[in-house]
Amino acid sequence: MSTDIKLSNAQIAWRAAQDIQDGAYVNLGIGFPEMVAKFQPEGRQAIFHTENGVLNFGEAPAAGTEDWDLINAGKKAITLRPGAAFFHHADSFAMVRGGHLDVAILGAYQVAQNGDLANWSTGAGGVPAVGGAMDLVHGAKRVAVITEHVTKKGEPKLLSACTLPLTGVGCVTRVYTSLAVIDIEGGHFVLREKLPSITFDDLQALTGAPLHTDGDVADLIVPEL
Amino acid sequence: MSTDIKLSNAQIAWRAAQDIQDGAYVNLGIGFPEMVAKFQPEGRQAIFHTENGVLNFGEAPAAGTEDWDLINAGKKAITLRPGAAFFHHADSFAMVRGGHLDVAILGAYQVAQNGDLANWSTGAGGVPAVGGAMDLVHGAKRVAVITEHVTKKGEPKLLSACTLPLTGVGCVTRVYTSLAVIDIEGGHFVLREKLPSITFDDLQALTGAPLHTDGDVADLIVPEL
Amino acid sequence: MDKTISTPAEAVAAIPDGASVMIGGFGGSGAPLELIKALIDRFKATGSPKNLTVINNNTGNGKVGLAAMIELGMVAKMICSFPRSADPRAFTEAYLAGKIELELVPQGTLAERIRAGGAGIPAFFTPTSYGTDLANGKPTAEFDGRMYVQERWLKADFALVKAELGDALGNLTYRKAARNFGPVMCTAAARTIVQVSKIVECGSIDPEVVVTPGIFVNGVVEVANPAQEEALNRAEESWV
Amino acid sequence: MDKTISTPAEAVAAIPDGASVMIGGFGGSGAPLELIKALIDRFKATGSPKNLTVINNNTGNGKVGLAAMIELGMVAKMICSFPRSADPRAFTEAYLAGKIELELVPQGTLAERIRAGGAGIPAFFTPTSYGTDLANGKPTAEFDGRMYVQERWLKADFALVKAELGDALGNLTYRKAARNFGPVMCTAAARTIVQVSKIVECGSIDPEVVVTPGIFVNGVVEVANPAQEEALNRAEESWV
Repeated sequence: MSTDIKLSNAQIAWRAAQDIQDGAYVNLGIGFPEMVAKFQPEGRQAIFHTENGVLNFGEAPAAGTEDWDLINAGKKAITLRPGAAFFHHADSFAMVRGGHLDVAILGAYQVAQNGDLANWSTGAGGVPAVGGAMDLVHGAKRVAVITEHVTKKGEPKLLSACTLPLTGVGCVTRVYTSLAVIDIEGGHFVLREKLPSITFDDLQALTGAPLHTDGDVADLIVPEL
Repeated sequence: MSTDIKLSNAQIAWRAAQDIQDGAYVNLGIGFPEMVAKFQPEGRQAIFHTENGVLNFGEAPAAGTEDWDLINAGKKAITLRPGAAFFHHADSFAMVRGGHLDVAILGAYQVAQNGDLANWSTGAGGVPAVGGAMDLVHGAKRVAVITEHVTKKGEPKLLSACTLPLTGVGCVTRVYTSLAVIDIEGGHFVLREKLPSITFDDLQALTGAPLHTDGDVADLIVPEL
Repeated sequence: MDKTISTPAEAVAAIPDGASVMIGGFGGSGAPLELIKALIDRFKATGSPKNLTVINNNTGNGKVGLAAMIELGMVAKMICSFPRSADPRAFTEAYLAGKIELELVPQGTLAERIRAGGAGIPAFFTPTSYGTDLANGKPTAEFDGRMYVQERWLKADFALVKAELGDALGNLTYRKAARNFGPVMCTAAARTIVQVSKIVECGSIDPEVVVTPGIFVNGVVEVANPAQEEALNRAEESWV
Repeated sequence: MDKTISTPAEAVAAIPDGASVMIGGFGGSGAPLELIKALIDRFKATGSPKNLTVINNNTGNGKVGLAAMIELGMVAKMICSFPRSADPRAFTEAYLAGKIELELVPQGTLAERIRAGGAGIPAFFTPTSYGTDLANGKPTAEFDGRMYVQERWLKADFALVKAELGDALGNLTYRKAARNFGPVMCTAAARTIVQVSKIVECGSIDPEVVVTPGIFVNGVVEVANPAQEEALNRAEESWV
């Protein structure tokens, strides 16, 4: 059993980006998920939403040209694309909670086979912080997670039940990991794609709940990035 | 007992207008209450709100110059004053329900001594219509009524309890009638002003619940209009 | 992505019998008359759509717009606050004849229910209508010593809205008090169709002045110089 | 009526010990730094205001703005969604030392609770936080087969907000994403004080582009060229 060969964060983000349709309204969680925006397939243009009241923002400005009134939820400077709009925070979360976003892509500490997500608290004391994650998981039409398949200690992040405090119940429908693409259907993990270099059994051993299949499991093929 | 001498609608509206402070945010019900706007005392400028999304509107435009996208809740053409604002209907009623209006002045079929108001339905079949009245009575800091003291048939409109369907419970605090100015306090009608030409006893006879006094009853003096 | 649609007829083609339809406007101000006209023309030609549930503050005026839809028998139910107008005959006659159902909702509650529908709030509490006949059968609760009525969100299959400028992404501005129910209705329908006086290039509406961001809009059709209900009624026009 | 105030010091002079204060901004974007600075100067000179409950999305960054208020011990309780930042030491240390109370609220729920406070909605239902620790002790209800959490409105004694243009009636526009919590906070406080980059004549803000109508604003003070928290932190400024 080996996890020597696995996708980089950029490659996981690339794979997640392939499932975003042209014209989709998308919210990317702060940190790692923001990377998904870089890998939109040619000919497709998603419209990105940020919790703090901007639709249709673009890339980061050049260093030194930042306008600190124009930031994203991660407090990073952004730019606008043509057809952008500003709105206040209650309207922004009306978009989120009201089901107007097509996709939200979030990071995870743990994902359970019933779609439960834990991504806001390690339960270990310190200062708790939740931000917009609990809203996003109950708002977007499709809630996907991108994550390493296992923790830094090698423990499964995909589990039969989360042990950490939940962000949302039964909300995740697809997980893009460093080893596989897994759907959550009917309370099960359904394996859709895996790295050709890992066997089903090895992948199962790294996963904390049974992996089901439903037809062929495709090879997870991503470019060098 | 005589109601031969009584205030005209314009005079009732004039009296109500004297209690509106400079800078007050005011909603005037459609129809008769709209007349209050004409009688703002010299040196005072109220800011008028209309349910359909305008703050700080002014008088009607000259006939033939109407813009039918610029109307009030009564669907009459209006003009704007400097410092006006447009907003959508939910924001407009956030102003109403959220307690941001200083005064709402409404018409009435009946007012009860506990402040109950009936002004939306005669209960007689036909097509019921409520509009914004039920929102206004629970939103404005002060809800006042302007009305004839009695119905066209001579029956009291100020009652111990309303017999018509209610618009709101315990919401009215002052009633300006064609004969008197009456506060509602502690579940009672408290007479503040009456026409000098009518005696207390005659006024009581035209009123469907006891009139209380709390100190002097002033003369209700209004100009010819 | 381009949300523009060529004609009002095309814009309303997918509305089926039995649909719930939010129609913007407060009286004639903001009424999307050309979209309504296209719906009426379709009904006259095909018999559909009918049995509609229409959400609008009013019930039309005269013989054009929503009043014409009602007089033609396209509307099974109205959800509104004020079914009266200068010439309310279409609704009054249908209602008194038992041909149309009425759900009467206080105006602020109507606006807030629609806003809640768009914002993912299934229910909320309001002081409005407490203790009145319009609260009959609704849950009530006390907060901080005051009584409130629980109201449910309101959503629709379609929204037909009139705006002023629109771009291909569906970003909108409105004109004066014609804004009224438009912005909230755009948020609360499964499919929102907007007629605008002018379609402009993406980026030409300042992001600061967008009133309805395009995320709430599915289709935009240009209707230059839209008709005003008040003017049509003064000219005694009839679409019936 | 003229709502203009001459100086930030005068604008915040009436905020007493123990007040609840909504402070606009998302991180530094929209933070009313000059109003906060005036509050801090007053506290340093007089020892007041203290024991404040502050409502803000975050808890400050570095040693300026809200972080400085916390480090100086002016804040007894924070209601926020995300008490982290690039340099969160002020809050982290106070929190871990038990010197400050924290009410953690999901960001969308925070915005909606404030909006509800301003809109006269004492409680509403949201799917957010259902089944999580943050819903502990809150009523839940099922609507249309889905579970929701009941949340209460949030109001404050004061709101301190940063906007872009303002007039004497309190009409406001904002600048870019600095809008964030400003418009809803303006509606939810008993007294709303706004610093604007420029006070303009009544009538010079187009009624179509007013974001916050003046009915929600009590005082407007001009602060030309307002500071940016990010710039102050990069310059390692300290207000402590």
